[in-house]
Amino acid sequence: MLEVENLTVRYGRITALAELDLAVPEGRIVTVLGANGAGKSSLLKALIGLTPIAGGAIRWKGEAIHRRPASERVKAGLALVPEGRRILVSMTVEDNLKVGAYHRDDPAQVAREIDAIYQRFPNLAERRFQKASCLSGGEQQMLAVGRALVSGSSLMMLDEPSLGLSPIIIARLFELLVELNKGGLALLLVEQNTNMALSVAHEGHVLKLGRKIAHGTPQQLLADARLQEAYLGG
Amino acid sequence: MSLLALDDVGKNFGGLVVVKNLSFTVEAGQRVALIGPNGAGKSTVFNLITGVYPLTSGRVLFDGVDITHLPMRRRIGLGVARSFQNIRLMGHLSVVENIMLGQQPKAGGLAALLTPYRLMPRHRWIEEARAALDEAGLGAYADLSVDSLPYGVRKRVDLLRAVVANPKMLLLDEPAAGLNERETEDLHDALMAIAAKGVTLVVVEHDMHFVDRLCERVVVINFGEKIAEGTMAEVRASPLVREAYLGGDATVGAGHA
Amino acid sequence: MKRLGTVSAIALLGALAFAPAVQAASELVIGYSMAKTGPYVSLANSNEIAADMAVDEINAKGGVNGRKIKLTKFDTGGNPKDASAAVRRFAVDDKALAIVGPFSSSECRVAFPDGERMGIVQMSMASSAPGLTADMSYAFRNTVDEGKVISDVMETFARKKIPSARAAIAYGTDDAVSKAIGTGVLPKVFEQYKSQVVSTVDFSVKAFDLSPQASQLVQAKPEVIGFGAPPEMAIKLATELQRQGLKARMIAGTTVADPDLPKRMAPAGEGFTIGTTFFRDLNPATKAFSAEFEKRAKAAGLPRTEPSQMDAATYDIVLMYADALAKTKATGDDANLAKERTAIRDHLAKLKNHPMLEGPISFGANRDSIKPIYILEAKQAAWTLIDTHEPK
Amino acid sequence: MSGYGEAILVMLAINIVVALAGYLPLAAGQLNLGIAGFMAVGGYTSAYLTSAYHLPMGVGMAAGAAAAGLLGLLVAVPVLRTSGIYLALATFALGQVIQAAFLNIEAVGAAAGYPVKPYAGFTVVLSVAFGVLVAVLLLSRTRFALLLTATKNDPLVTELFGVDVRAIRVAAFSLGALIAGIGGALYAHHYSYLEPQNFNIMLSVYIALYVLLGGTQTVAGPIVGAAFFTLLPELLRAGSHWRFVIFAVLIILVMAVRPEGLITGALARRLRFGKRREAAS
Amino acid sequence: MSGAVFAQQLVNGIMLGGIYMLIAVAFTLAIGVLNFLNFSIPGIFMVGAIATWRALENGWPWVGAIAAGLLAAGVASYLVERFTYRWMRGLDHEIPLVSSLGFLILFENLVLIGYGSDQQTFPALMPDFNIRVAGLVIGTGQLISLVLALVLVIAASGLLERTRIGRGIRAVAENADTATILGVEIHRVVPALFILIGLLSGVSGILFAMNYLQVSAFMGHEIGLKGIAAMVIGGMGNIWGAILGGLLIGLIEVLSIAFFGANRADICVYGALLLLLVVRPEGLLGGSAIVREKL
Repeated sequence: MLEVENLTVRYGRITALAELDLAVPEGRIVTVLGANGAGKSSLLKALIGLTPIAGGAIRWKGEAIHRRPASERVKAGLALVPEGRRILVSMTVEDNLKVGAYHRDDPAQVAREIDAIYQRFPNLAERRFQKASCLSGGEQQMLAVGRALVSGSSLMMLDEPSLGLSPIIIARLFELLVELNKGGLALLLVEQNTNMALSVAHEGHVLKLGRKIAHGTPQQLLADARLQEAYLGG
Repeated sequence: MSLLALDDVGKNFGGLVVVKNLSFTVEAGQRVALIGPNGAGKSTVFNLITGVYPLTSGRVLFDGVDITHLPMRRRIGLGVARSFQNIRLMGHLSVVENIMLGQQPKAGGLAALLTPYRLMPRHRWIEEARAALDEAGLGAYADLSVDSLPYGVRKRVDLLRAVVANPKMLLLDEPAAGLNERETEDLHDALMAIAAKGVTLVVVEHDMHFVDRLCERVVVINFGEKIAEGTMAEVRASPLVREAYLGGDATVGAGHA
Repeated sequence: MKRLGTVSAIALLGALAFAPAVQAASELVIGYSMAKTGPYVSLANSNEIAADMAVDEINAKGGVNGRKIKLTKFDTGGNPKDASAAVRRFAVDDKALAIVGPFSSSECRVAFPDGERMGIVQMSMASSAPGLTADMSYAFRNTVDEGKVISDVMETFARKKIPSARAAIAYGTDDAVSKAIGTGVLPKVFEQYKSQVVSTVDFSVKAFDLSPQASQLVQAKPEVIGFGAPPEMAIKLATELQRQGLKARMIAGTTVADPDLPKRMAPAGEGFTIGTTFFRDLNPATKAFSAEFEKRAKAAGLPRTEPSQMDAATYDIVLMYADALAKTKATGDDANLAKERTAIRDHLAKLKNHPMLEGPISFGANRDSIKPIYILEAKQAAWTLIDTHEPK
Repeated sequence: MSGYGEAILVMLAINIVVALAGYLPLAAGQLNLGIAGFMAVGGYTSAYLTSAYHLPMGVGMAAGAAAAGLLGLLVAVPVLRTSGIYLALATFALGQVIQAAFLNIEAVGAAAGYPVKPYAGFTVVLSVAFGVLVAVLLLSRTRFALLLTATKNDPLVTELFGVDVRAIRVAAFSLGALIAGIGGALYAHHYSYLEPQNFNIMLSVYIALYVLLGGTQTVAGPIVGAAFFTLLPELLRAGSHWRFVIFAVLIILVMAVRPEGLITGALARRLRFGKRREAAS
Repeated sequence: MSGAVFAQQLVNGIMLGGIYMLIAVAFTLAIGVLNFLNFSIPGIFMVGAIATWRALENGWPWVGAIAAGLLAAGVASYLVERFTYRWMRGLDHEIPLVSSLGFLILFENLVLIGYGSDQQTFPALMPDFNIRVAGLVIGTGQLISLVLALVLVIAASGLLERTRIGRGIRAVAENADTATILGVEIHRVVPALFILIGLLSGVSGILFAMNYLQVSAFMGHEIGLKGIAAMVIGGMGNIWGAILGGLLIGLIEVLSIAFFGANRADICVYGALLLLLVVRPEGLLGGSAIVREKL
């Protein structure tokens, strides 16, 4: 469904990502692992269109989209849950969800989906008309996921969703991700929380300093010394 | 007496607890790493030590002085200097001028403030700054705008700017992030040289290999709490640390600790 | 880039510093400081037509002392600093014998001391702030004291028995002329004519909303309102008074002498009475002047084609200069320039009842002109002459 | 030199002084939209002391500068609690209040204006302006200037190098006010007449434009900006009333092409460094 | 001052406040969403009024003339976006400010060349356009503009609160990057906002002309400065704050003229602004303005 070929991203003279190949097939969970500065966030920003790419190609359902603006990519079915969640704290919970559905022209269906999200997350329903700034970290993460859901995406990309969350909330979050995936949603999961990510993913890639150093199934990667090296050093 | 002591330090942002009951000490001349997963509160600890944020609870002592309520600039005057995670060089100043900003804690005084040093090409500030750049092998960049420098060079200038203040303690926020292996190696050597002059180093870093080689002692925090302390080997062996980094029950990478 | 900048800046300065100081020796040069841009443009840019008309007439008759008159012009934009630059250019570079203008009181305040230092006559066609020419000798104004004008209006009211027992004062507080009329002139005139001042209101001359002032006037119910401010404010106050339902006659001096005013404030301005120094239908000369002016104004595409009091004053200033040049036998030669400029001053200062377009003109102790005052009343969107006061 | 040329040079000199007054706070990142107010304080103080008490003009000017600087210091402390756009608006309000205050002070003529007796001619104005320029140039060679730039660039990091950023800001603001006072005094004594209406918001705005258009990173910036605003309308005089239209279009274009101003620090450095490299080779 | 006159003065103040509101809202939208102190707003205000006046002079019907005025204001505002904000997004906040001033000078001088500096008489919609109740005179035009101002502001606020583009604008206001990844088209939302700002300024200018029966090249100056004061007093970026600020400035101005004279009105109005900025920079209704940056 999503194919990335030879992708290179540079900031000025710094190469954040070098010649990366990666694919997310329909309905699968793919995880990208690596320490800080490995280029994971740059990958997601390039995919959604926030960062221009310096080389390579991004194909979505067979079509090259790397020259399209972010808004069109979202419309085509890509959604990003950014690092740090980036909730719009000056807006209400409900408005955050509605902005998530910004490009959609079927308000009735959107309203139904928002109701479904409230059923799934009763905490959000309680605070639907309050400013999002009053949500806890876990609730904000749920809202960010909910916001990506109502965009009607078929691929959800998550950037470090477990960051700053307590273990219980992380566990709940991953349960949710698995459930969403069973409903047919493909996931591209960028994580430092390696074990958690590998426990849900179908396959994983390990990045170090912008380059892919390992790729395989979770079992293969867990057995691979290069994974631990990427985190805790030699 | 320890050079730096954090005593039961806590920090909340609104309702969010970022640092909780954190205590650790750093002895003069030591090289200590502060590590932990992303979002664990490491940079916040630096900001609490330098006074960017006020503490919610607890105390910070530096060189025997309680600095908990001192304004930022006074703490710097006592001998604390730091580098920045996202390099914070002054884009409107040249490289040598950035270094001269680093001299500020020891320049002092109204007369120093109003000396038209730029009309005196032999002025000791300029000489010193250039000498420091030359020594670091950055002399060729002295008169360029920092915006035009490659990333690695900017990182080194950022570090050098903190060093020229002659601090007693240097706080380094991810000094190796984004550097390639060669540059990381150079950085290691440079930091060892600084430490050899008696400067205490406190490092926040994700590159564990780098930390292992540089630091004698490691403090690990997660969710703002200290979860382990000791040598790198001791810390690696801690199940709490493995869980913090790798999540779940740590069954990863047998034999590598 | 920087060096380029420096070089071009120096070149530019050079060009400015040694700007045209050349003219044909056979001409007599008069400077004209005009406000063709800036805040006074619509009052001041028609002055140029009157000045050109005067020069054309003089030169058509063979000029003065066998030489043609040449008007050299400088646009001050109504800015005092530029008015000062204009004096310097006329006096030093253009070797002018005298200067027409500047226009506004603010410009005169700055330009008059310059002219005094350089020893060259200036004569303003519009400035009417009190006391501007005191302590000077080269500064002239072809305008009359507002106290005299407004007193003449009240005189006419007394003669014609127009009710004026209850009076009010409305004036602009942040403009020198307006404030002088409101705080100095009007109280004195009303006292002189036994009118009781029942209310005094002030406003900023930049204000657009005069409702609070109008409300105060409505409460005081005056029969006559003495007004001191530019014409725009007269329109605003008249409109607002009508809105709040007060019927009182407004009176004013030359500050509002705009030929189009009755049209612009109709119907609110009915009965508005002013004193001015020019009326187009006074006699054959003024009619001929107005016709020619109208032709030229139309050709120039100006929005207003009827000559104003300032246009007539400008025309007369040029003619007075021509007369002075002739009487003092001015040559415009460099060697005699200072002497000839002073001779012009002395000649003008002695003028008594000199017949001009506006009527007989004399200069008083402070070199402000003394001339007839025409009392005009707004009736059905036009000025009508109701009285004339010859100078005593 | 021609009379017109002298007049333009005087205008340029005064404009450079007030541009420098706007430059000092802007170099520290403060947009002062009340410069005209400080000019008024300097001008009126000097005019009053020399006219009412017959003090020598030099003393009057110094007193005017001191008065403006002192007022700057007094307002800097509360006003500099705000920053960015809030500071710009606070100084805008301050300028309006000062102008309105002078409209109410009868001792200096209120709305009628105030004639000023001692006359500062071409030489005096140019010498004083030159003195101010030299002083600012010297200042720009000091560590104070370095800290100004650093404060604007990144106040937090500057503070982390032991700098009392607030003191630097207050000093920059007050020094700017003091120089504005000198500019006001020069205006008063050269043009021999003051009226509150001269010192309106548009004057402050234009002064800010001088600096922003020229560039806030070097002393050359405000000078080039002041020259641009003083000389360009004169050069465009031939175009009569179109000149301000052309002028406005140029402002828009210059800001679009060089948003950091005509002269930037990087440009100045490149020139200097370029020269050194040429010399070395 | 008698009770009746005081009541009339209160009415005068509220009506004047109604005039300030719309322009304060235009300023507040530019500041709140784009952090842009848009000095071209007084120019756009003037362009709207002048275009309407020209159209009426040329014999257009009222509806057509007003439409022409709005069109001109919208186009003018779009030009400002195109040549200032779009080129300079993300630079120091003073920079688009300079360019917007350039546009103010441009608009004013173009009108000056076309129609002179004279204040031009704007035709009255009807001869006596006033309501007289219990001795109070209430200008119908002003009342309409007050009501219309409230309606327009409620509509604008509704637009921001309830519509898709409104949510997009608010999302951009809070964080342009986040808005982008949510699929908001910044390159459409921002021009749309500028056109909205232009229309509000234009309506304000036209209502002003209908009330005070005058237009001129510099008509935007005084009202623009007061509009900025109103915006700040209410709280920058807060639409309801602009309404409150507009009313307060109107009342302060009228009452200080009535009690202390016109001379002191500016001291009162701008003194209040200065005091507020020192004591409570975020304004009466604004949220906390100063957020410490993150290292």
